[in-house]
Amino acid sequence: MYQFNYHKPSTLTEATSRMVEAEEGAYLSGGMTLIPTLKQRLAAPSDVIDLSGLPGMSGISIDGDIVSIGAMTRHAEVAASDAIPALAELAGGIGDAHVRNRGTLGGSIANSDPAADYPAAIVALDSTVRTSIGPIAGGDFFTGLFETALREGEIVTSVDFRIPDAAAYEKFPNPASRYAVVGVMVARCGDAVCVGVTGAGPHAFRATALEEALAADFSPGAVDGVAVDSSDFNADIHASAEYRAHLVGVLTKRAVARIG
Amino acid sequence: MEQSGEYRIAGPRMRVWEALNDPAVLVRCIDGCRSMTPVGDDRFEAVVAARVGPVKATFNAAIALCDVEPPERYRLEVQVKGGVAGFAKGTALVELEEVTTEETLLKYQITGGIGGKLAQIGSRLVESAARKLTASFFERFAVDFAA
Amino acid sequence: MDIKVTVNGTTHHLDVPDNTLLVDVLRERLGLTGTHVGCDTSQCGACVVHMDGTAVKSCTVLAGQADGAGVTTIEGIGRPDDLHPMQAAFRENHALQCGFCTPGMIMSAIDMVQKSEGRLDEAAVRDGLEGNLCRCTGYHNIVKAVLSAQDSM
Amino acid sequence: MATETGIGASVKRKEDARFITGAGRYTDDVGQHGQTYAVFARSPYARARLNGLDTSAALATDGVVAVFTGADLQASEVGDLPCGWMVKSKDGSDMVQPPHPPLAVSSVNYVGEPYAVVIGETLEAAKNGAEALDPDFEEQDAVVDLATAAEADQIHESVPNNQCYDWELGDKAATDAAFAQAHHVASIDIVNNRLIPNAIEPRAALGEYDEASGTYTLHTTSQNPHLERLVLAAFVNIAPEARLRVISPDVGGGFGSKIFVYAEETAVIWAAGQLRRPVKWRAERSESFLADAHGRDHVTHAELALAEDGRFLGLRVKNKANMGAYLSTFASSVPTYLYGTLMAGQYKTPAIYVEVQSLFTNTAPVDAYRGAGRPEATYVVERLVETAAREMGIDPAELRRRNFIQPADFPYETPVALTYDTGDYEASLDRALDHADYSGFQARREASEQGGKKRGIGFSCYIEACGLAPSQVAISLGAGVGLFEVGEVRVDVTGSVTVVTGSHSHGQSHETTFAQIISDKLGVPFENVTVLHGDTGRSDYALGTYGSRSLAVGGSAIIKATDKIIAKGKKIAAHMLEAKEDQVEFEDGSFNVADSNQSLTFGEVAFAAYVPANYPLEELEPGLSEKAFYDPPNFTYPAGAHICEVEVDPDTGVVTIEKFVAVDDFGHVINPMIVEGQVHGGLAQGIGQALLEHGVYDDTGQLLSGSYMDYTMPRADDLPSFTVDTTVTPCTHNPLGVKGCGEAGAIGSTAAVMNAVTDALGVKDVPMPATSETVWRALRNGGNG
Repeated sequence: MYQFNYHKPSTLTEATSRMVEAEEGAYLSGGMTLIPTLKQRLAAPSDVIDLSGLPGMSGISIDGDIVSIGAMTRHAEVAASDAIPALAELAGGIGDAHVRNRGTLGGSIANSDPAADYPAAIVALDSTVRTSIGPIAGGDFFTGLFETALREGEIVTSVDFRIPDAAAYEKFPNPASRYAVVGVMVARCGDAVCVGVTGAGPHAFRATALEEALAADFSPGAVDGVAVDSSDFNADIHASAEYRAHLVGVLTKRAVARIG
Repeated sequence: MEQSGEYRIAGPRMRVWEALNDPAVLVRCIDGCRSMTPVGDDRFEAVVAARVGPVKATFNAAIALCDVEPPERYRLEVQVKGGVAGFAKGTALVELEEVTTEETLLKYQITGGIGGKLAQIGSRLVESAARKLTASFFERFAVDFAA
Repeated sequence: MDIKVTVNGTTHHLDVPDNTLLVDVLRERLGLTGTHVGCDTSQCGACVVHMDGTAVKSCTVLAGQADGAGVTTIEGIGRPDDLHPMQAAFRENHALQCGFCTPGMIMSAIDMVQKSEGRLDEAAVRDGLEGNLCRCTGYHNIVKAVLSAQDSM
Repeated sequence: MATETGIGASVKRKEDARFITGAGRYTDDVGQHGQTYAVFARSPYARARLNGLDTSAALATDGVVAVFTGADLQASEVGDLPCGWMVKSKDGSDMVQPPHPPLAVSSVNYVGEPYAVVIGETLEAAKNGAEALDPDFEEQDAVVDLATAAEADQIHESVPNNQCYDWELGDKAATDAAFAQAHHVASIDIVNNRLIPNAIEPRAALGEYDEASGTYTLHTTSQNPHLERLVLAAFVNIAPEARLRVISPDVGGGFGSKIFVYAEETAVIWAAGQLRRPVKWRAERSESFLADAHGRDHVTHAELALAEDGRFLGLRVKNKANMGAYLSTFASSVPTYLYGTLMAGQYKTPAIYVEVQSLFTNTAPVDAYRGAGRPEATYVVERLVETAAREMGIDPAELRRRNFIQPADFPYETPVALTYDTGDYEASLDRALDHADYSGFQARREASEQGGKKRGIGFSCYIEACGLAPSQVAISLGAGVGLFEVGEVRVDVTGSVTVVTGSHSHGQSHETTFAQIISDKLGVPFENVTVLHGDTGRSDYALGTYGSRSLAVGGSAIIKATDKIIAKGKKIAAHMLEAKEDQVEFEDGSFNVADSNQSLTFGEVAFAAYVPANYPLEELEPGLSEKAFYDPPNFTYPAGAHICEVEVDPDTGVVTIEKFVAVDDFGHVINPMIVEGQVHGGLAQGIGQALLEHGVYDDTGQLLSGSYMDYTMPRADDLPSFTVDTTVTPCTHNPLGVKGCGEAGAIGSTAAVMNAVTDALGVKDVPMPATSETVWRALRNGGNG
């Protein structure tokens, strides 16, 4: 690691001003991506700003049909919560036990890794990302490969999820890293069906063609014959774009079957 | 890694060509490009701060224009030394077709690769990242040109 | 920067560079070399310790993040004549060969058993060991050891 | 003496007490006052000229102590890294060995090849210095594809066609004649995928130089410290052996990858001498991926000729083997003498002809990895036999049975240079079929089909030549060193025993197994036996651990030394009891005079050995310490039957191992618990090769599977619990009747898995690893793999 100054601010204002003051700042939440990157010397921030000292950033609360999860809430805590079972299942499948003990919701989505699990839920569940500046609709949050709607210095503080009538998350893990080769969250809210896909493209997205087919007929069979456009899908030594597109269909069917 | 594509740009071919040869335009259109300095005939040195997620590195790039046939085509050879991160290299064949006097079709074919630590630990991201950089360049170029 | 960590019950006030990792505090500053480093991408799990009662990869925790925390390492859970039940189960079931992954494996397994409230079956143990690589044992005996320690812990 | 701690007992390990409490002492745990830190600068290019290297900025970096380049080592007459096994081509010419300087001088030939080492007061300073180096690389086209490497650009000036050798074994004419008479010929084209060893402990080295005495001490992660010392002394020219001590303390797994002498420890020990300060290096995992010698990597065409009744008539194998960019320490022997010689397998194939072309590419050097050549040979033979069985409509177990070498045939001379001493292959197969419930397979397959899944079963009846020795054979085949082993038994004054072995334990449990042998033979309590290893300062020249040889060769040396102890003890006892030497017998830990009640305990004799009050010194020396060098007359031949049953999800291509049965014949077993553990680990690596692991280079020679993010290591949830059992036909030519068990799992299992996968899919071949996408594609392509 290169040298940097470590800060652990105790207020949101202090955190954002540290970032503004820094020559090049980096927020640290769980550190599951940032610390390995620093160790490889693939980033050289002048200042690392640890968000774990900020008050009120951690925990899960329910208000009516809204589940609010603090940005610093560890994956393990979400996995153990029964507020939204599909979300708990998703969180329980992230990385490994140690990653879940350290990694956070806010850190995961702010990073917008194309293969992270949480983004599937952000786009599939009617969610609102709350930040140091203001709310961002979950559907608008991911804008590109490792890119989000967050502005310079903006900090995710919590995410509100609307509790769906039913939802399920199906993941096809990368055999080596256990990131999602493809992850699909299917959620039903009344007549609406949302299909959030992660791992397949440069960022998480909703598969609208699948949603339309499932809105008309919520059954695994409805997925057959829906073409998944793989033109901008990721490809690596583990899975081609074509295979990823195929998995989107398979996992969607499985999620639908589990919802019943 | 190979990519190709085309963009329609509202403008006469000669003007598009000139823009594509203008370091000031290129600096604006290459994501993270901090400077581009001519170092000889059709040769430039650029400093680019590249960022892919948590990975941030500043690269020195040597750029050479080859087989220049104004205003139809050139080949851009880019060699990037990224220090500890490794290196990147690429060739872009850029061709301009006159659609009308006021519209130009820009076609590109890119081949490239990366090496060192970036390839070793980031192979899953190479394709997507390259696609993103390319798209970003031509989109910015189209916008910049229109402006 | 100054940090305070309580490791295996002893509190240490240390002045470390800001870019220090917890594993380096343990190995280099405190001489606790039972915690090992086997990779640089946070995957092998040889460096697992408990921080405030939870298993973490100490190669992916900054010293600053551990400031004020209680840390338990392999050296802190049992001695040769007074083994922790998980250590005893590893020995009893031949759940180690070269021993390099073993400290991290044992620390992970203890956390797993403590959090499972006795509900672990073979599949759950295999799933729970996802973050720990072993190249010697094929995991067969590690799984046996964890299941058997579940009854003795 | 059958006891709870003697031969045959599953004694709990002595080693465990330190490993489970964090008290193990691995190389990286060793530190010295005033030590400096080494960081290697490595090529990011697969092939480039190194036209210059500006070290000035690196030297000016804060905390940098020194920078050494390839040219510096050359100027100091540091020798090249040698390959220890000469292989000759068909035409009788010697293999071609390109120069292999520890640090590249004027060209680099694989990604990760070191070209400089930066020494810093801290690790961070050394890293900063390494980043400040300014090399002038001129990239060249890399040669990556093994299949076309012979026709590609020439990598090394001295190596035409990139060919190391073009080797053959067997009778070509007889084999061709056999094929001419064949009723059926089965053929396969297969690739044995490149593997990256990945011992969980990364390699490390700590070099020290003592100016006063001129001696060097190197702590390093070696499987054979004596060989390391020999190479550093004789080839690298560090210092004569007497002034060079190599210590391998606890070593965290090796699997072959830590047998070799590498650039890093060479540069570290040399630099320690230059700087007169300790120099420490520990590989980061990223470096291990690039610069540990890889394994396997063959492209093979093979054919089996069969008679109408399924008898094997002939086998023809044409293989290309990847050496990587340079010849690693034992690389040349792996695809030849450890491969071609195993092509008879367990079968009476009368005519065999094997050709192997070894080629250089711009990839990391390839050398022995768990099994070394024998897994590759087994993969050829057992995939081919299964293919033939399917093509001829004969049950695969039955086809093997028809061709097995029978117990009455031993000793059996194969057409490929080996003489098997003993075995009972049918016994292992029968036992394995029972465990696998082979007769119930069809019902299970139908059940799977009803659930929308595909199920397959696959066999592998492997044999290996191991217990690597004998020197006489090995040297006649090109080995540059002997392959014996040394054992020393020191009986202490109070009757406890210290054993010094030249074998090294890095997971194999020598401290326990060897103590069991001694306890059993001498009647000394198990806890009073201590086994020392891994230090050239403690034991005579020895050859270390590889090729499943520790017990068969190293254990036998100890037995030989123990026999000498008993003989000496008899002399002492005879003297003390005033009996004739030939009247003294040793049994259950006491020396007894025949036909009398006179008896001395082992402890009493030991004490007397060191208190020679009235010895006839001309005939009887004081002391009770003996050593022996053991060199066996033949290899040992463990063999066994592995059966794998898989289920395939056709929607995703995911393969799940439903059952894995391994029945192995290791001869006598000293500690069944430890032997089972060795098998488990081998199976995980063999299954890993079949389904998960792959060292992938892109076509420019960049390693794409260069971290645990992309190289799929088998994890706990990738593997099943294994069914492991043994049959016993004792080895006929070593005193313990043992054969060796370390590699069997990795040798036998891979073919069993792939035979099961191809059976489930109904295809002839699927390339390894059979990843989900590979399998999914094979299904979509309707059986053409």
